[in-house]
Amino acid sequence: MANALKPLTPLGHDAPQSDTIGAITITENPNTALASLAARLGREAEVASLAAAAGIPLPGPGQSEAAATYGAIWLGPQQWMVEAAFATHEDISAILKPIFGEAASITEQTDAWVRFDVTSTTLPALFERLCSFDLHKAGAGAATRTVIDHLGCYVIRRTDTRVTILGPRSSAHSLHHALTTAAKALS
Amino acid sequence: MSRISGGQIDRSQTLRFSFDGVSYTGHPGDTLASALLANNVRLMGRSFKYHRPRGAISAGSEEPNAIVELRTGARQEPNTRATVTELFDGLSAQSQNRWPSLKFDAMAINDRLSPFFAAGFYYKTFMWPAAFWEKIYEPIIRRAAGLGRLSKQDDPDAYDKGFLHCDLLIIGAGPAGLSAALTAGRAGARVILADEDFRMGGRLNAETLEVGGTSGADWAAQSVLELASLPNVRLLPRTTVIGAFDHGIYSAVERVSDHLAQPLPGKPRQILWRIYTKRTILAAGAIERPIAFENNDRPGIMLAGALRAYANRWGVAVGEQVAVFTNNDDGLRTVNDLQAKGLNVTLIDARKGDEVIDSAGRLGLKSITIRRANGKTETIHVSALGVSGGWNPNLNIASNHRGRPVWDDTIAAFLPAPESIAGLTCAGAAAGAFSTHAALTMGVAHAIAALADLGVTATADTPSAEDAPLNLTPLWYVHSGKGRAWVDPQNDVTVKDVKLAKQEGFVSVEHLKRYTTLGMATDQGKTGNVLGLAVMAELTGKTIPQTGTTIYRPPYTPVAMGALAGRARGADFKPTRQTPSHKWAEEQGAVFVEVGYWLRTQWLPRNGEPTWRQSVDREVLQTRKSAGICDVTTLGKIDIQGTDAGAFLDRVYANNFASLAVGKVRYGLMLREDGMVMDDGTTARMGQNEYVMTTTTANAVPVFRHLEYCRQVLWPDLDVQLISTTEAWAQYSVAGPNARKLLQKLVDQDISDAAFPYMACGAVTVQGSRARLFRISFSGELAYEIAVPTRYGDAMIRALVEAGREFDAVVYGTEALGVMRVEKGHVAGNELNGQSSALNMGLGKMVSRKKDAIGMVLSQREGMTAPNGYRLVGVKPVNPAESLTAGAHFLVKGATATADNDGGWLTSVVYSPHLGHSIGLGYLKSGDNRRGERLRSVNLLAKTDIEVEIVSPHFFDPEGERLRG
Amino acid sequence: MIINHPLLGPRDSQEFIYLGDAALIHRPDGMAEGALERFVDYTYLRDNPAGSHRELWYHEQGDRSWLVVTRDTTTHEITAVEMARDVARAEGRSK
Amino acid sequence: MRYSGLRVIAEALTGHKGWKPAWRDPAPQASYDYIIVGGGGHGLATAYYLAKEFKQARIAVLEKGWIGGGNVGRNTTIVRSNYLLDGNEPFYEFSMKLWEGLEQDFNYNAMVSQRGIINLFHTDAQRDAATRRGNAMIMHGADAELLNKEQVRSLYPFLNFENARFPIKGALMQRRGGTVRHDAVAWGYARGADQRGVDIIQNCEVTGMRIENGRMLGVETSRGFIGAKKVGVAVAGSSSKVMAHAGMRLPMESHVLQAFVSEGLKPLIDGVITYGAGHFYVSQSDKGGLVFGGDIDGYNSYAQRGNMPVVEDVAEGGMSLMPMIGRARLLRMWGGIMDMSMDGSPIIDKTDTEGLYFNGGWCYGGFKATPASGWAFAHLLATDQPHKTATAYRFDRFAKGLMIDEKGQGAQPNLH
Repeated sequence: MANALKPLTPLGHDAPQSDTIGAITITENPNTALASLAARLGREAEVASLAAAAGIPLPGPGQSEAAATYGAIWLGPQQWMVEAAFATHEDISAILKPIFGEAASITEQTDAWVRFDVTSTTLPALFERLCSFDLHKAGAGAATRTVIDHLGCYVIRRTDTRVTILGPRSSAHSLHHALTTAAKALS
Repeated sequence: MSRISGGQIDRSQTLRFSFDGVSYTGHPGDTLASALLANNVRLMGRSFKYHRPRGAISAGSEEPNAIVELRTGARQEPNTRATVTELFDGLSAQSQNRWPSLKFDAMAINDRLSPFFAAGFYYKTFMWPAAFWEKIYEPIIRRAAGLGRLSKQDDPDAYDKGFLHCDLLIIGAGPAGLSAALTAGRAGARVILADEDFRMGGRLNAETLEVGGTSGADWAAQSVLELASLPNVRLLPRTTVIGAFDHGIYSAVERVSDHLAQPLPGKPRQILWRIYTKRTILAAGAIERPIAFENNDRPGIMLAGALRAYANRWGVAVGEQVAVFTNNDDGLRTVNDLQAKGLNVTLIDARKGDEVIDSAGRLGLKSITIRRANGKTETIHVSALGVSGGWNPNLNIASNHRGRPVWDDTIAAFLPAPESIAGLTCAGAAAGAFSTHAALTMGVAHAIAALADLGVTATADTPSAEDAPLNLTPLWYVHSGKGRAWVDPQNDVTVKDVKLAKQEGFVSVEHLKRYTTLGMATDQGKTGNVLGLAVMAELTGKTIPQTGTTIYRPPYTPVAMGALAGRARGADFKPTRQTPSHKWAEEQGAVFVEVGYWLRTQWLPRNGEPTWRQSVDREVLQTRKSAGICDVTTLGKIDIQGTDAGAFLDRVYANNFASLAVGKVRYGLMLREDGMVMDDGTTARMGQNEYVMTTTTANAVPVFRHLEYCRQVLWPDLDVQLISTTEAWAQYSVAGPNARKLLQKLVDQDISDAAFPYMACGAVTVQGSRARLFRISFSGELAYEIAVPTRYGDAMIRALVEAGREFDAVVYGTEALGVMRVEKGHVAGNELNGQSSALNMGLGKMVSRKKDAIGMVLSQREGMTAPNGYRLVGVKPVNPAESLTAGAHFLVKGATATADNDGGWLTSVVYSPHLGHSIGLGYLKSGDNRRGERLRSVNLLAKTDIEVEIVSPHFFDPEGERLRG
Repeated sequence: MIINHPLLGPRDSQEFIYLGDAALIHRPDGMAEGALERFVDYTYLRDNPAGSHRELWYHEQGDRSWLVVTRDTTTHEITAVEMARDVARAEGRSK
Repeated sequence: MRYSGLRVIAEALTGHKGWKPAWRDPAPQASYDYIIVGGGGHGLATAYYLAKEFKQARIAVLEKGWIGGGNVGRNTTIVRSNYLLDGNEPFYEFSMKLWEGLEQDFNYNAMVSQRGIINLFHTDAQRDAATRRGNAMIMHGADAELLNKEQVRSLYPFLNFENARFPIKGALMQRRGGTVRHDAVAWGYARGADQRGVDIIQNCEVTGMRIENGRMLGVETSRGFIGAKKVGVAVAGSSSKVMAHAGMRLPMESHVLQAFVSEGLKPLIDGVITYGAGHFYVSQSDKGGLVFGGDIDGYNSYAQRGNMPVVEDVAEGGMSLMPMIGRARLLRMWGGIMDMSMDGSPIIDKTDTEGLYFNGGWCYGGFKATPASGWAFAHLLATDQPHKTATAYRFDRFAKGLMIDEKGQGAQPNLH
């Protein structure tokens, strides 16, 4: 539906911010819609098959997975964060609810998070200065929640050279400061 | 010039530096100590108590004497060891704890008066008159005490933290550490090799010994090159592992920039690494110990191994005429190496009965007196004396978990207790294996064993090296005249002090330490502890292990506070949370206030409002008169779904929730299991199995944690799912008589009282975009809370302000919010203090006893239901011109201000522009029976005492007609 | 400390919040006879052993699971980590 | 032997030959009237006051290791009486008054130094709470002042007033607060008790309690059975272990609290400073070390050692409050085991076993409480009546809903 209200990115701009520091690029990415998906008690199998039918991957603990339309990140036991393009899925929970009916609890999460995509050929060296998530070991698909400068964040290894960080939206500036400071210390 | 040939310094480059204002030169590879010695400077400091002249006794981090103030200005670093300070061009250092100068220190008078300053003397005097302690004695003591000076300026450098993971951590890059690293590295394991020195190799750099047919130093250099070429090996020079913590976590400090004049732009001064490892090999070598004899503390008297190290590694001769006093064969190495360098060396071998019994030289060693086995004494002129009483395995880290070291008679030293730290083994000199051959083979063997545990196979390849025994015959201190023989040089603890401690019953090693301050100096007794223990053992006729052991706590060497704090300082101490209206509010010149990590608008001054009160009064009056808008996004929002969500709420809230209809909101009171109020807020039923709970801003996280606990631990089979949506929605309160008119301009659906009555909730659209609407009120006005996805929050506040223009609506901040809630008698933070029950808050009736909700049972305890307990009351000054103070206490008229008469206190106070005077909420004993009573509100801190009247907490619209309007 | 999460493997304990003795699983029935006495005991008294201790930890900065960790309070050695929900069920908790 | 300046001079001139042991090293007798279990500050103070103030005899103190080796020897040496609640403040003020006369009383210089303590506040709510507390303190006969930002600045100009994440708004000051040389407190009480005939028996661990039909007969120890009419247990940190010998479960958990000292520095900080926006408090010892601490590690522990997260948390607080300490170095850290009680307040009470008395649950408050705790426990042991300042420290306060919860955290020990 046409939207009268003009959105702002988490860093408070009309357009996403991108910083390149040495070999590291940190880009704000507001183009993903997010919703949490949690299986209702006793309906886990049903949720699995409905998800499969709808092309929604349900990765295991510590993992993320991308499919054609949807991607997903494991949040906790029987709970996932479903990703889709914001342009087509702004009202993502309204789209997902009919798929799962009463078999799952679905909650919009899109604007609860700031998403930074970090690209670099030296990601492990950067993350050594940020958190205890060991990117030397964690290959593409690995995803976890951990702490970066006192902030609880999801770190998702998309590829060898690209990581997505989901952090609390209200602290977008603090998180951005932490990321750029670490990048500068390495450059 | 006492530079001699050889050494691992780059003579092609010259570095300029200064000490106490005098300029000198040195070379890359020098430490401050080696460069000073190369310039014939032996006097580097003064001792703590007696201000005795002191020079370096070691060539490592165990140094107790040669500590200086390094750098100047804001970067000044007190108590810095010259022996491990890597020389850089422009280095500037000052001696410390002396006045007026190092050579002429007035405080050296203490040395003359030393008999009066025996161990523990201060416990026995300075008691009369009592008042003199703070006024006279202590200020003098404090001024005299302390070592170096802090600049009192903010540290200008940045510090980083980091996290490393490995299979095998090796601490120390001497022969054992290097051979272990080569073995594990070649086998493909993830290895971290850390060494505190800027040049890896350990003692090999200080010796003339051969490894695999080449010089030890060259073998070390080649090994480091090979390790650097292995992608699975991480070399950390200039890195001190400071302690072993639980489950294979080690903490290490990397000195990234301390060898530079100042850090490069963007770079930290140091990095605190948290290392997660599966196995650890401690190969930290051994620390030589002295033999105590009279005046054994003069500049020029050193540990024999250090004297050798300065000659071999740094090409420095501390003197032409040198003596060596040893009780073991390692001391003989010093004799041989120095003679090979062309120095004239006298050997005093204690094993032959020869002893050094005294020394002379006011500011530096001039001569020593020797007593030969045959009893003859002679005095010889020397400017350097090397002393070796044996070597103590450097087991520091291995005892961090309080595992007691075990005594070994063959080396007369403590060995690390086996299994003292899970996953850690000790190799080489740290394990008491002193020959190079033993160190190399042990390093290899421990690496193979550690990797075998991890299922990795490694192969042994050990180079050849010397395997000479130590041949030590213990000698701890020389029995001779009346003079003082130093055990702990920095703290000036002498053999006499140990004797006195024994005489007064401070025999336990912990008592000895605390009474004499033995081992409490900046070197933490690395050189002196075992010696002190040995002296006590001899005095008590016990063995050393019977007398006690010494274990070490982290950190291994002192650590800069900045490194432990990392980036978290100043404005970056904690993250900042911004509300969706932050950008707009900034443009309006809003005043912000910290609420937890949040920054909230406190008030919005308009031009011509010189005081905050005027702004807040306007915001309140205008809201009550027309309409006001407030960002309430910071309240916690928790999405609760599932077929048992209603039953779940009925257990976590004290009041009834089962009956809440879809599309309705209800106020909920949450108790802790101990019956006190934990939190409050509203919960809206958005659908059959879908609720949205709001919490106070402060308790959003604890409440969420509590709900997860309830659903996972207490009632695991309830079908309930939770997720926080606090940040997903930008939520604004719109309050006041015109609130509906204002909102209706933006909301596409009918929000008339009929269509959207008080306490209704539901999904709506704002000019087409998704939103949630709740008809709830904190202000007591007709009010709504409207929520839109956060990215639209900025646009929404602008839209609301625009829509409100025709009503002259205001945006109000937390101050006005507070005024209006006190006017309505709503409890908030100051009342929700964790010490108050529902009954205290006047909400006792909300606690249903018909269901088993958390906190219900214990809230019924006699002490919490006593009629004379605290009750929430409203308070107003009898004289409207007088203002109340939060925190003031209640007294009845005529009562003295004593605890027995204390009636309670004012929790919250505001100025009510609506009533035109100050009002407050308070907790008053038996408060609900005391309406209309006149009491005094007394603030003894500000010496105010005003008459107040106790009234209903509901100052404004008690019947609540306005919010239903 | 390192807590070996049953689903996520070894995690730094800094990601967790500690609550206390896992006996807290056994919340008494508030409607039963003698509930007050049982609640006083449940809420306030602890074995507080020097040795093996079963305790509740919450993975707040992780997957938000409550865990039952068996840890020696004298050495900090951890010998077992279980999902609290499974333990609670196994010990008779349900709705 | 009496200590004095003259004595020190005389001994100095005669080679310190005359100094006698500070306390005897007696073998345990078959039985005593009073056995105090625990040779820490509280146990030694109890024995001292039992003998001196309550004129009791046949007293022994049993210590499993060396006296003063528990929390009295591993704390941050702060003394203060700036408590809020009626159950606590009279007791801690009584303790403060005893500190003020202690050294002359037991003839030992424990360096009681009242250089003042400030508790900083950073929000209006904290200021309101400080006002409430300050008034309560004065009403209980203690001293308190509310300082504004500029008054704080004039005392400690090096605090972070600019560019602070949580700006300093003011402080609650107690000028009579300060520090005491902690080891000397144990030694002074031990010496004073010993001089009054108390047997201080070290390396004597209590391994059991002999109780017959509800009556205490004595204690089994590593040095054999020792009979006693009354047994007082003051073993903070090990309370649950020892009271388990009497079949008791206690309302407390044992937690590790780390403390820290920096290298010696020339004078920087005169009094005690407590940060209101982070876990950090600091003072400077007469020897020159910055003595500081923060929060407990937060998990049950008897290990007397902690982990890095708390160390880093404390350092972050310190650097945020006083950025000048970045180049000061942490020299040593240690851990003490606290009895963390269910409401953050202690217990000094009889038990259901006749002749068995308990003193514990001090949380962080143990050191500053030492004199009053000893006095009040001695009072209870000698008279079977609680001392008037300690009437609230009862076991049954939890059953009755009369908790003394200064922090309002409820029944979770690691939050107090």
